Amino acid sequence: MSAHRPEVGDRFRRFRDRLAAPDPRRATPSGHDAATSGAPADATTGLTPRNGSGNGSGRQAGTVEPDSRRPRRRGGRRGGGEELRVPEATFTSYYGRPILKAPVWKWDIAAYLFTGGLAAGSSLLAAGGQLTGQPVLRRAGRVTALAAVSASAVFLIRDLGRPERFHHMLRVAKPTSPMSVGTWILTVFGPAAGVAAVAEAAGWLPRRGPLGLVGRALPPVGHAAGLVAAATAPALATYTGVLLADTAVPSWHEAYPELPVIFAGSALASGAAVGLLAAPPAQAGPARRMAVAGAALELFGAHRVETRLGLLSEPYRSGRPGRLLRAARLLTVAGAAGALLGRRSRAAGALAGAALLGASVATRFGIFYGGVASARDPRYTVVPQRERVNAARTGADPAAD
Amino acid sequence: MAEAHPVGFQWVMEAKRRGAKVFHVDPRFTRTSAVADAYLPIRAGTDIALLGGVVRYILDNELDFREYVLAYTNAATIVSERFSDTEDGDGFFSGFDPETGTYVQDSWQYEGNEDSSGSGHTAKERDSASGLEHESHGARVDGDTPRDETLQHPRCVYQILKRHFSRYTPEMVERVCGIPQDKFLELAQAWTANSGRDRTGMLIYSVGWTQHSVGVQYIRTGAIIQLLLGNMGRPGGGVMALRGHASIQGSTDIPTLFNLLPGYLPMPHHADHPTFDEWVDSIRHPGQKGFWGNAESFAASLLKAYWGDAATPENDYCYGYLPRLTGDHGTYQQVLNMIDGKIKGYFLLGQNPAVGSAHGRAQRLGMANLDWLVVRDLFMIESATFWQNGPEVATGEIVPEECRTEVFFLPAASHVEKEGTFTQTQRLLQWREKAVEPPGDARSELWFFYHLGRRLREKLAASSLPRDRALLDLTWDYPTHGPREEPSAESVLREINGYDVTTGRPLSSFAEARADGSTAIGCWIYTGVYADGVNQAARRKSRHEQDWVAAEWGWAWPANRRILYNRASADPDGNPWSERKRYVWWDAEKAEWTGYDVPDFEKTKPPSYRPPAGASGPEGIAGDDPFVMQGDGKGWLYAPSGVLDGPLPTHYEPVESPVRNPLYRQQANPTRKSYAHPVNSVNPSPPEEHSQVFPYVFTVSRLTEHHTAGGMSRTVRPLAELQPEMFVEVSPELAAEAGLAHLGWAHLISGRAVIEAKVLVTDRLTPLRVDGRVIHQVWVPYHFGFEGLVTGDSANDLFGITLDPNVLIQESKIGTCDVRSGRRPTGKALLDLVADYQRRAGITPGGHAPAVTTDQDVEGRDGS
Amino acid sequence: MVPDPNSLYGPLDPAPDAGYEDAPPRMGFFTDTSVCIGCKACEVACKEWNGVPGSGLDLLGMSYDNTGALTANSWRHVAFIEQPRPTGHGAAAFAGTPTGATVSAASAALAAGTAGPTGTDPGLPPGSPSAAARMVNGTPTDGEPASGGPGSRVDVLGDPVAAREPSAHPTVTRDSPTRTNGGAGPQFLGMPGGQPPGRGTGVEQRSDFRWLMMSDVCKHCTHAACLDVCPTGSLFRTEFGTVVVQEDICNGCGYCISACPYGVIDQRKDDGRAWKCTLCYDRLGAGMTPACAQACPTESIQYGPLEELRERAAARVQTLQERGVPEARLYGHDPNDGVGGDGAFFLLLDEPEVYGLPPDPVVTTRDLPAMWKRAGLAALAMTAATVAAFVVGGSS
Amino acid sequence: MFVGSLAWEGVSGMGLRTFIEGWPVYRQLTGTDPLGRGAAAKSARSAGLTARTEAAESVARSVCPYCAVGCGQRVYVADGQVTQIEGDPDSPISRGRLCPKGAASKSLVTSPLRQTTVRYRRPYSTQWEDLDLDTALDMIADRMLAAREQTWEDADEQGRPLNRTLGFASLGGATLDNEENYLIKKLFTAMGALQIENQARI
Repeated sequence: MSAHRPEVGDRFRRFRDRLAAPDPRRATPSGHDAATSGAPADATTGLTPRNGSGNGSGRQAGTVEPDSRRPRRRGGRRGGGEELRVPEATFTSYYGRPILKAPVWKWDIAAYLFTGGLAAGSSLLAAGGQLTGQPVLRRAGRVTALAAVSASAVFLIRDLGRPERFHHMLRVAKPTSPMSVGTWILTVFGPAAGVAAVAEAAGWLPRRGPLGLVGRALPPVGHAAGLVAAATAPALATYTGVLLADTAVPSWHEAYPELPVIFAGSALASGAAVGLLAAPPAQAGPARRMAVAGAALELFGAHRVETRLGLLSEPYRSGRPGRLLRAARLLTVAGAAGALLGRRSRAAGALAGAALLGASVATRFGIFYGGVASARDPRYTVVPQRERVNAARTGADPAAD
Repeated sequence: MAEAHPVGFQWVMEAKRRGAKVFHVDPRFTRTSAVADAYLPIRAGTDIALLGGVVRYILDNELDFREYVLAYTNAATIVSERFSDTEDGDGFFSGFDPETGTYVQDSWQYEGNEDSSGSGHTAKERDSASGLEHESHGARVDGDTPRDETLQHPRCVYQILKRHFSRYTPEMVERVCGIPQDKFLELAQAWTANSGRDRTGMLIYSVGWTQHSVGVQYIRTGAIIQLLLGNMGRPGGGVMALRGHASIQGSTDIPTLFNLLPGYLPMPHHADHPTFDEWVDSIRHPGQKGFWGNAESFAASLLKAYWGDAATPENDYCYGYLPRLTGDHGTYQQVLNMIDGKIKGYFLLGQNPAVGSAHGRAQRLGMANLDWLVVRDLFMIESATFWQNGPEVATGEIVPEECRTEVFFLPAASHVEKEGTFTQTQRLLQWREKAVEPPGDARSELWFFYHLGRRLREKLAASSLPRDRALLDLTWDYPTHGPREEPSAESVLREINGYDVTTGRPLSSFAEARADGSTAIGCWIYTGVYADGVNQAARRKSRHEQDWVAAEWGWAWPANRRILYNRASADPDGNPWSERKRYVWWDAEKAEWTGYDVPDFEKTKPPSYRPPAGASGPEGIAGDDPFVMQGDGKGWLYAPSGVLDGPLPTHYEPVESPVRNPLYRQQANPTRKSYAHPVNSVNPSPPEEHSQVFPYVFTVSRLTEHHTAGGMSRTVRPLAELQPEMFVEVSPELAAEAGLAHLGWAHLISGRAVIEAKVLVTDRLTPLRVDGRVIHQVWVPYHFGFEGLVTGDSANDLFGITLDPNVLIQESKIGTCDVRSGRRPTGKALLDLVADYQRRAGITPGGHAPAVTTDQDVEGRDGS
Repeated sequence: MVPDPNSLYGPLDPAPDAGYEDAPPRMGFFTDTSVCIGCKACEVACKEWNGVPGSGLDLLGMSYDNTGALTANSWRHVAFIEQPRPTGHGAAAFAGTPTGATVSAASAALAAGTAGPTGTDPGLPPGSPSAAARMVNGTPTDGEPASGGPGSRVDVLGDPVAAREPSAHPTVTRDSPTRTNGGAGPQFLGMPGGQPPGRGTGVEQRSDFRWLMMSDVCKHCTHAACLDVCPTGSLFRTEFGTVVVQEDICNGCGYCISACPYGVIDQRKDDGRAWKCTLCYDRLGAGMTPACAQACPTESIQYGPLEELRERAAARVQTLQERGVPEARLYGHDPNDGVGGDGAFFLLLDEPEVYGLPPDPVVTTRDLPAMWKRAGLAALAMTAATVAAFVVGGSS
Repeated sequence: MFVGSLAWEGVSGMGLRTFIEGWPVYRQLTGTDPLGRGAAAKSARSAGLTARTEAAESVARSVCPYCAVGCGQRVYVADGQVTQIEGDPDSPISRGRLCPKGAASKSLVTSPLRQTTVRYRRPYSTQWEDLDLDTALDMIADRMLAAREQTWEDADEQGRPLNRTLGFASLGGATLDNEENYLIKKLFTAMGALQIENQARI
């Protein structure tokens, strides 16, 4: 990206911080809007706060849409009336209608984010187990990977408007389309994970006869397939970050540096969780370390998107996404702690694993719905862009103040 | 115009692009206002006051195009000393007969012509809507009327005009119309500054001007301005009616109207026209100048076209077959007669009066009291289902099981399923080719009426009754084609055009019409449309391949002339007024008129021609008299006859108005046509009591997205979804006063009905300050009814029936009402609500407002 | 063939970039809202030609807009904005009439809550009333001093700087806090407050008014995110430089919908596929004008080679500004903007967001290389973490 | 899977080589469109797309049926069906443009709500029934003659001819052709029917 591109989020955060300083709790409901409506101009030009309609509209906005009214007025669409932590910025739009079309993806895409990550994480776990000779981890990883990648396929196809045309995904290979890239990753990963998992069935096959031959051939084939799956797994886990970020959805797009990190961490943690659940404490050492690493990445990334993006962090902190991400944080911390502290207890390990899986689910859904919320409210589209335009018009770089 | 005629409006935008200034005067801020340079909100029904203000502005500042006015209008003509003006009569001209509520026009005549009034007593003419025949046919005017070319004579038209409009000051415009003075002055300045030798201005109107009890006079006022400014007969000038239906002009030229025969020949009146000669003489006024002198040829040729071989000079071309008027047989009289059980059958041909006509309840009640009703339409419209789904069924006024009317619904062919000509708003005939066969039982009207006529004739074939001769002798032998035996529209067009009876050769000009029975012409003004046996209306030479007049696209009556009276585009000597506005001029070298258009003048009559004494007909028109249909060849600033409610326009309040006429003690048009019928009523207006029961003014008009009564738009999904619900537009101020909420419900109550609508509270409407009072106006679209994809109450239900005296068109652009929040009651409660309002307003069934109000209380009013 | 260095961002001729050798000139729309009369012929003509299904029969109360937005079932959308603001030329519409406070803001706020079942997803969800109310003021702009610079066309209120002569009528002073929103506060429920009409002090009177109309359409971006993210190649660039959904390919994955920075493309519920303006690709191939542009009575929608349209548009803006319409500005014309310029661009009379357009859209794929880089780093970290997890601790 | 993905393009059964060459990924790799944005992604349907007006069997020059501006229309027909109605660019009146109503003309004439059969409502009935067109015509003719007979007026009290019936009336004509109005007026006048009106009075 070009160096001179203004950092919308940063600028807004600083602006907000400065704004919040004298009156962090927004004492008067009628004041906050006026302050915000004038503020962009202050921030960009240093002029005195605008008078006239600016103040007027501020008052009006305050009267028109007090926060307490929001839930009723907007129905349940925005996920409840939790108080916003960022004062509403004055912005304009066409009858307040969203400028963007919110993602039409349903919950199954959020679920896929989880299962895809789980598949990736668990196939890494399996490969680790495979290479370090820990069959419990290997088997659990491989089976989970197949189950997760199968579920992923179901979720992905289910979500299509025309499910019977799912194979059209294979018409093209477009590096510009994370979904196309993902398709091809899944095309490699899926069969590999499948073969690797099937190879686990070798032990159940009769020793003799044609099936015996298969049984003998399976382990090496599974070995190779497991490595192929593991090799593509990191891509599978992280491309979904790009999948969300490569959209016009404001809170997804601006979070593009973090999303792959969060998703990588979340995938690692969920894969590790499988190990924690499947393996006795004695064999779960790698899983514990994976869990901690994953949790660290996830927590770091999630913290960044919740704080770095200024206005665009807001959807991640409010409403349902906020609750989900807070739950994810708690579960992640609990899971990581459990993994570290519960070295001796199978139950503790399993609990930690469950917590991490739950955390991963919550993270994915939180990120998913946070983005959706940002697309539904024109404020998140207009305000950052308007700031950018105003900055360009005045020639000032507000980020440099 | 942008609302109702968007494609025509492209030319306004084109003009604007080239720097023209667009003014828009409307009670509400419309799509037109949005792109106009100036918007003037006006109180509905006060246009004459506004235009009168412009006339006064022109005259006071001597901004008229004097050379044009002197030469081409009757400004210099001296009017009888018996004439007295509204200035002296408190709203009345001389000659009013309170008994009949009409004028005797003798005193309005030019000096020396007092006894040759075209109409004399006008009561009869009002009933038969025939007053205007004298305007279009020209009043009897002697060859030499006294004139004062200095315009100083106190009784010359110019001075009368000046006196008449002297009280239409900017202050008065503001008082009456609610238009601020500076805005008015801006309009007047722009209009006058853009007229003259080098520039012309155009005036465009539509039913916003016609649907009033003073509608004709609205247009008269516009015409006076355009004549004063020299904007008539010149390119970029004129008074243009934007008509609302594909061939409404055609259905006026070839009239499906009770008072006319094709080519504006009057339907004979039983008392005035017992014989052919009397009928013809009433049109041509023997001895009179102008082109109506040839009326006998047109009349004889029409009868010849109707009755062919049976029509001979000896039997006056079967003149005796024509039915005779005895009075008012107009559509509203018909409806009242239906309610009274006097009419048995009714045809509706692509028309939906249950929604589209004033007083919808009367329309539906009338139809419910017929023996039979034939509806021919594309869709199942409200007028076909009133007995089943109409609002009166809900109120119990119509009970299907008790409703006698036998209803035939016959599907009609659409415009692409038949061929024929439409005449559009500029008199241009355009032939439509047939694209596909109509579906199922759908048939064209041509098919229906041809075969109906055939069948009627078959059924009567053995009749020996004299009354059946007219039908049996009728020429009714049009060739048909195809398995459905569709009559040939071209053969009908050929008959309309006219032909030489002996050779069958199509005529090429109405100048070829003869009164000796050798020519048959279905509509003389259309002669030439089939010249040389070629369907001229089918011409489609691309605009890219011809000049801007585009004379080879379609065919305009008369004689493919695109601008009427275009002789006026040249000065009296025959030279263009200016190079910029050159259009038709005298080519001295070739000794003929030439130009871009077909000259509206005898081609070789030089500008210097002066008629010999006693000349009549076209011969009597001088070489510098451009208005060749007029008896004096002049444009009439002052109409000595022809207009029943006055020789000059006068502001009268609408019949239903919340305010007292600020100009005269006479409140409303004293000559308006009222019907004292129990179903009809008029809300009280000052000086009557109780006018405050209906404190608000409502006006109706079209939306771009819908067409008239909605039969062709509420049934069409891509249109229905663009305006899916009935609504009422109110100003914020009225919303506050009446407690209305945006997108909430309101109901509007008049003395006739109550309708409900969703509310749009919008800044586009404004209250007006009128004579010191604040007047609120609301606007409703009239497109909605109870059938179709989208439905709603019909705005026209609110109106009563009061007509303009000249043309019997109803006042349906303005009425008074009350506006209340919430939905209307239903069932009997609805009737109770209306009854309650009637009681409070003192409305008695069949009662109507007094015609004359000069003897009423005049308190709080000046100008008397 | 190596992709153009500006393949993802910056000025680009998109057709050659998409593999068309000898591509015809890039075709597009210039929509001049200053001559739009809001007749909606474009909406209907589009539906007739393209067989677009109905989009709901709901009165939205958004002035005369009952379409609400561009959706899969409305490929043209005419926006209507009522504003108690000066027109920049001509007289104040309601000067001298006994008006009270304006209601445009309150009505807009109420209309924001209307639902419009369009048969599409996400279609037309309800909006934010406060943002709707602000629409009538125009957008607060950068507040640059009126003294100079190219950005000084509008003052801090977004009003034209070229103030009209004070009217003889009691119009309202420019900085009156109640001028443009006067009664909007208490009148939120559509019950305009304020004083009885005609008895106001003058300050509450509304006099200025303008009614903006704009026919919106797919922008056919130079850098079309919808196209680039489409995983099936259903969305493709035509030889005319336009962006078209191939209905035989689309499988309804919905990615394009999230990617479009203008909120244009949308999904049909009963059909599952994504639909939008094709710029009448079939007609273009036959040398015909797109249906909307052909129908447009006032030449508000102009169709032609983009280069030519841009010149025409620049001239039009100049003309308007000379004629006292300083608020006229172009939108989407600049090849250096965030999407490399639009194939369908506009002349607007207010800030873009007033019309429901994003003020400064940037194609998401501009950052795609950086995104892939971050994903790669994250993947590496993931691999490293796994390796470490198994290697560092050894087998415990 | 690739085969499946290409099946919709209508190339199945044409051999593997054709499949591969028709596969957009192959075209991406070998052609001028490596990013799969345009040429490579174009489907067979898109490649074969033409304006349906091109395929029309006939084009009728017509006029818009709504208001009186008289905008030129071209009516495109294929298989006996109207496939498109749009403005006629040759028209000096409309220059090819149409308003929303005119632009909806195809929907008007092809509307599923259009009535295409005769419907009949008996006196006192609560419903419609079907009726043969020919029968309807005959019934109407009978009723006209009966009404005319019942209400015929030969002359006024003074013996002046009237030659008329006020027993039935007609409303409509402004949306009809001149030729139709001519026949309506001619027939009704010959029957002595005076009460013929249309929208021009309204």
